[in-house]
Amino acid sequence: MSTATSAAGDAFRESVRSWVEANFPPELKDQPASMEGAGDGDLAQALERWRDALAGQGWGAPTWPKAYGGAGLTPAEARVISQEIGRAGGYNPIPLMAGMGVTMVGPTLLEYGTDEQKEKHLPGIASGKIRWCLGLSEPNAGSDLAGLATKAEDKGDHFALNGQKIWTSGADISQWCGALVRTEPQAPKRDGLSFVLLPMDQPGVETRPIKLISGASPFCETYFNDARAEKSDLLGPLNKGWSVVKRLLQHERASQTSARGPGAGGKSESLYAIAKRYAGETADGKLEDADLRARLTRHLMDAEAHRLTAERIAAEAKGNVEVSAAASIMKNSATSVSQTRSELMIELMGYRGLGWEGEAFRQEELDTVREWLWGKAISIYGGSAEVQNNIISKNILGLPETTQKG
Amino acid sequence: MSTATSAAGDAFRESVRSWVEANFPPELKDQPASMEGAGDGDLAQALERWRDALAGQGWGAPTWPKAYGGAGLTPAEARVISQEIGRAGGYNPIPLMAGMGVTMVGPTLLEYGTDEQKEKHLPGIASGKIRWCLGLSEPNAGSDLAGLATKAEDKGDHFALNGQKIWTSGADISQWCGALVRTEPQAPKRDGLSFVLLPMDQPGVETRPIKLISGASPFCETYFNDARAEKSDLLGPLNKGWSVVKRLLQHERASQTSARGPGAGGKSESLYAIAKRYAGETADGKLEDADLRARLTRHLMDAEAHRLTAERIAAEAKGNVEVSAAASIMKNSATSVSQTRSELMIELMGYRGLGWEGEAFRQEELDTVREWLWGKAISIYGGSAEVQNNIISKNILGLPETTQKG
Amino acid sequence: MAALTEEQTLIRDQAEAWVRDEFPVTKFRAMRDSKAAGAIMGDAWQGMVEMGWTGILVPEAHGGSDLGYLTFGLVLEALGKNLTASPLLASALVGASALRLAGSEAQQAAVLPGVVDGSIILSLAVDEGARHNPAQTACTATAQGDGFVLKGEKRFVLEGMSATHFIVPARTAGAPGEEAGLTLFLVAADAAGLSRTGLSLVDSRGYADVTLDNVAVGADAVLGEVDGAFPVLDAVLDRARAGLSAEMMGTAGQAFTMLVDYLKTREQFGRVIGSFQALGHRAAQMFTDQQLARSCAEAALASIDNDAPASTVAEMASLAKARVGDHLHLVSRELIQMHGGIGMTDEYDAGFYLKRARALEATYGNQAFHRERYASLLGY
Amino acid sequence: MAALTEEQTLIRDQAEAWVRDEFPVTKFRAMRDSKAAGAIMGDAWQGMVEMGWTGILVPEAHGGSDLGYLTFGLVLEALGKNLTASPLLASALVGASALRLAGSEAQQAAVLPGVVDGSIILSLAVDEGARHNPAQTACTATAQGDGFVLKGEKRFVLEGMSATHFIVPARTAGAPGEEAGLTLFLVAADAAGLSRTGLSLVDSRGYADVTLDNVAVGADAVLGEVDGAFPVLDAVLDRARAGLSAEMMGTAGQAFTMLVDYLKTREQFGRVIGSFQALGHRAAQMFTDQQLARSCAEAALASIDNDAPASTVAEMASLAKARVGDHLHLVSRELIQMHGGIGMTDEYDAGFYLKRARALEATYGNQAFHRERYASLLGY
Repeated sequence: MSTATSAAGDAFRESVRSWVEANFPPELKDQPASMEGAGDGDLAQALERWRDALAGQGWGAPTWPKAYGGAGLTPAEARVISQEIGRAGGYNPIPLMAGMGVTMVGPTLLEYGTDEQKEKHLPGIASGKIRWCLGLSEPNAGSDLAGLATKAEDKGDHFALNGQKIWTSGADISQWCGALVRTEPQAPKRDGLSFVLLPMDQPGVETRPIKLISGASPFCETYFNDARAEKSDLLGPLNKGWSVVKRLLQHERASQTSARGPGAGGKSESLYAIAKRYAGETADGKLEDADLRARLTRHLMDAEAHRLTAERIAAEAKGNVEVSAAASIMKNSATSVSQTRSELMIELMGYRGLGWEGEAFRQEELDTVREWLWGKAISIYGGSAEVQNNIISKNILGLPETTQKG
Repeated sequence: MSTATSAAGDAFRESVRSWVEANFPPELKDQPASMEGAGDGDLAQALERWRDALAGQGWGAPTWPKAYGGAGLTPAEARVISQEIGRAGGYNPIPLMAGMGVTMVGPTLLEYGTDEQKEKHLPGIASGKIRWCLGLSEPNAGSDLAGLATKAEDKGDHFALNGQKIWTSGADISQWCGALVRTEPQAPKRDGLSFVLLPMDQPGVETRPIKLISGASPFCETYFNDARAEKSDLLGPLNKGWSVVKRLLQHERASQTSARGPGAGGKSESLYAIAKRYAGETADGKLEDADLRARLTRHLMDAEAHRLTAERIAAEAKGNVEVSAAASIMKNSATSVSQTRSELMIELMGYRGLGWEGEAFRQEELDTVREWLWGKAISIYGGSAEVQNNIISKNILGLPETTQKG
Repeated sequence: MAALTEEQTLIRDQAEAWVRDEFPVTKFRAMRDSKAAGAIMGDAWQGMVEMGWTGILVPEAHGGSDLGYLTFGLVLEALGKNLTASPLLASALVGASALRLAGSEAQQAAVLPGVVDGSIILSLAVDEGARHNPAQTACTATAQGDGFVLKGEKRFVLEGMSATHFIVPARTAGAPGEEAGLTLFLVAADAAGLSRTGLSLVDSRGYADVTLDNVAVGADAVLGEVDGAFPVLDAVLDRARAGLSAEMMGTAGQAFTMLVDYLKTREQFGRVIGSFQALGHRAAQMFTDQQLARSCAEAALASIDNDAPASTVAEMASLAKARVGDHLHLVSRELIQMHGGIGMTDEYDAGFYLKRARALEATYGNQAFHRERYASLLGY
Repeated sequence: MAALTEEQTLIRDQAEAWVRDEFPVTKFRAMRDSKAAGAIMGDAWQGMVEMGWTGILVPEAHGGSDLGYLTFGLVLEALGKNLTASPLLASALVGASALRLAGSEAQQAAVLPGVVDGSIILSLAVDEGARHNPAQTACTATAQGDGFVLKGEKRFVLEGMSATHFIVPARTAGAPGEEAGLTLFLVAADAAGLSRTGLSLVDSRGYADVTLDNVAVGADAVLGEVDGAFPVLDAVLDRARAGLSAEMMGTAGQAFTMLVDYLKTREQFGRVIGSFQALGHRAAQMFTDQQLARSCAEAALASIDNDAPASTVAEMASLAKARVGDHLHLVSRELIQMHGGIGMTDEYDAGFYLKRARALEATYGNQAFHRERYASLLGY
């Protein structure tokens, strides 16, 4: 259980720390991370400088090979970089700026891409200059990607894409898209799919933002009308897109198990303090609402159990960022912790937890409401809770195939 | 909502009351009901007198036709009889003495039986003199009765039965048995089954009591070795036993929805008093264990909701003992209330709720433990909770057929 | 549904047809998008008056039909289905109940006919904090001359922008936290010193914060006993809770219908998703829960109609509000989950039900409040 | 399982092999059927001593291996799988912990070697009522000459019939309910005035009621501080709770293995029942819960090995006991339900797990006790 830090590790940490001290723009200290980066002029410039400095070190995607814009470091070393940046009150903006690039497209390219594809696409991701979106779901294929209908017709040197994608996060601000498309209409459902990469800035691509129950959202509907994807941008073999995407989604699950957002982690440690503020406390310091208190305790225990499990899985994997079978468990556990926390927040705030807009409510109260509503998506996207349970029962427990083919 | 009692109804109640006053043996007052009747000599004699007196009125099965030992009364009148007997501190022993006769075999005979069959079998049931058991489940066919293997071979005037039944409640003390057997081995699973009646006292029938996790039980394994069932005792058409048994099981569910046993009803009203005795109370009279108290409240609300639902269903049916679609809902609700109550009892009693035997424990503590263990069967027998959920989703909600055929 | 009289069946069928034909959820959506002040759906209110619903709890002497709470519940359940927004519950149930239980004959004669014809809209301004807790009332009423001067803040008042009169519990004695010392006042919305601010909540209804800045009222503004209003306030609230439970059954019922319809039509993995057993079992459990919740709501309404003792009505009302609240919560969450992505979009109606569910839950005490109250009423 | 050292892996594998090969559940069944006094499984105890498990928490100076609580937990988890009955936890974990935390060097030297070689069997006699509540201790110890006289009743003492010595918290000051005023005593089972009665509980283990009828002990029987034992008693109990959580993980793990195996082999409706999605999802949820529960149990053991502050150990121990308790409860109930009728029969092993689960839950504080304690420790 003790983490004996090697002398070499200490030296690395020190070198990172002094680099961060020298390069982190002080005006970015404790600025909130947002998907669009800082909106304001000065901050935006500082953020760009910071991005370029990090990219210069290959620290946008530190575990990637140096040849592709990474730094060839170990996952443990990458964590040291994150920790030291966090220590300085900052964050690494590149994974956010690259959209789905660093977390999903990049790792999949490293595995399935040709050398040319890696050279063409990875440096742009690692530098945070090219933002990627993903075209996977369609209106009639949500949890069931094998039912996709978007077609890609072979036009010699390129494919012509026609169809509609949905839930393409950040499509309206992305430069590139990875899309799962049907290249062989006759083949059984999942056998005729291919994974192609295409630029978003072309006449055949249109995007329309989706308004959610929580308000505006990063999601879009994306329409392909003879959109062009080069043959050289086919990732993995023709008609084997299913395997590529399965891997892609494992990377997604792995990146989702940390229960960020309104869920567990630092914030939940003081949930009972918030509860006391809204619901009051008894003379002996207990939360006034005994029924709420009992449920709050169960939630805090679940949140702590989730946190300990994430630690344990990391320790067992001895630092390798292995996409493990644990991903489905952790996805569902993170979802449950996060959604329960939001529900408890709404409940304990009473009417103040039901404000939609207006000055009668504090900003954090309005944020809590939007987070609660948005949080309902966590058990739907990235493989719904039901899909994860199918995976656990079939792949982990080895229960026989259900009638479902997913 | 008001129950306007008619003048005729009042007169009927009065006549029942005076009959009960005249005929109920005072020594039976407030004696506990048990499946075997009173074990003691004097009480047993009184019980027999009481049984015969009731049977003489046709009140063993008051809604059955007079010709078959009933009294031709309405369900509402039958309830008046129960109420008046209860008022005198007694109970009607005939339904217990007849085993599965009054509640299940009888109603099914009335619907499917020939006149001869009704004449032959119903009076014995209505008088409480013939106890019936049922041979349905088999070791390899629990929830799935269509998978039965016990064969009945056509021997001209009779069938020869071979196979093993399980969960034949009271088989070792019953005189007759209704059994679901395979008469057409080639037919698809549920098409080749027939329902036959046979006497238990014959060389081809052997029974072996089953010990349960709660100790001794009324259940048996029953072995047929060329057991004889007369052709004239085939109930319903040949190879149509499935329909007969479906109806039989609906009658079973209907009789199980009252959440008797360790479950809801009178006893649960003082659950919190028991809890206070074991777990203590605070200065302001609240149950000391706040977490338990919160769960106790949910349980008491569920129990009350169940009770109100039973009342509502009865009111909506305007007194008809219709075997309704509500049976599956009420079965699962009753089960849940009953099992939760037992779990709470065990929890609140602490170690005193874990005694198996011995003088260190009060009898009601030991009873509570056995009831808790026995109660685990409630969600299994008479159509498991899962089977009821299948019925609700398919038959009531109209969801499409699952892959399952049950 | 309980065994209904012919009249009740008629009223229910009429209400259901009206809601289905005249007030589909698109009307609620239009009102939300227009951000209508007061959040009354235009012609809905006049229609309700015409159908006599505003008079269901008003004595015949004052122009009502006096048909009782179960009947009112049938209407509310129908309205809950398509989220029809109106002050019907606030005025014709809660307000009318307060007048009947606490008002003098003269006060009833002055107010109730207006409630029936819709010209008077009553609203009980009870909560002062974000969480329901009537005993915590801090708003004061100080005797002055023949009358009183009211000072305080009432928060999240239902239909607070459309109300013409507020029923205001205020403290004439005692301290916040005590049940004794409360008095009910009838205060006109246009009284000097009274101001209100509309609030925008997730369910797009017409809530308001109401400020009473030395509002002077006459002695005739007192409803019932001075200092002793808590029991009658609690009785009014129990009627409100029972009525709200009926509305919640309607909202939950429609959500469940949408859910089951979706399970029957949506295809994934080459099959209609309702054929997946895990979903089917969850639907079956929701249906079972619905039946249990319905019984509680109906029993609460019936206990009032049957003149059950106040403690019984209180038990039943808390049971109903808690049990129906849990049910609505379950169904509205599952509505989104089983719809998947589409359920998350604003274009689809599912989100309306989720949002309304939470607002309904918070109103007049949430589930935790009523479980605690139920335990206290039973004495443990 | 946590990242283990080579030595820990070896001990775990040895323990698992031993349990699997030498102590299948049939041995537990045989012990139950024989109603063996003290409920120790015959040759099991000697085997445990030989394998050195009794010394895992004993310093090397006193003949132990001092390998720590996580290592002990690995052994307990293996033993939990097949319900192997022995005084290992009571003596070599709880008893040894008490000696190490509270005993003087001389007391440790006198007792611990006997714990290691199995000749001394310790048991903490803490509970006096049916529910765990150490602060409620009423048993008194009155000073007399150099020593004390103990008077009181200890109930449901683990391994109470096989123990050679009891560790007895008794009140030297204060009143029941107060944490101050407790002192720990080491009392030989054959001391004059001590009597014990075996109890038959559902899990067929060796519990006893112990009566102390003016038992005189010398000053050297005091473990630790007079009047100030509560913190050390709590620390001992937290070690007991963490260890018990590991045993519970073993019991739950085996129950879950049986359940999954059954789902893979039992056929109904022409299909293996594990292919029914509703059952598959419930199994998936149990597996997820198992992973969360395991982390809590391991974190509690590790926090002790890592010398975390007492308050952290307390938090982790309560988290583990509550969370693992809920998990075991879920799995043992589902084990019966998914087996259907066969699971109800005494011939089948499922019932053993259900019964043992409830006894384990009740020991050293049930889930409700530890949720309450967790909330108090966090300060709300």
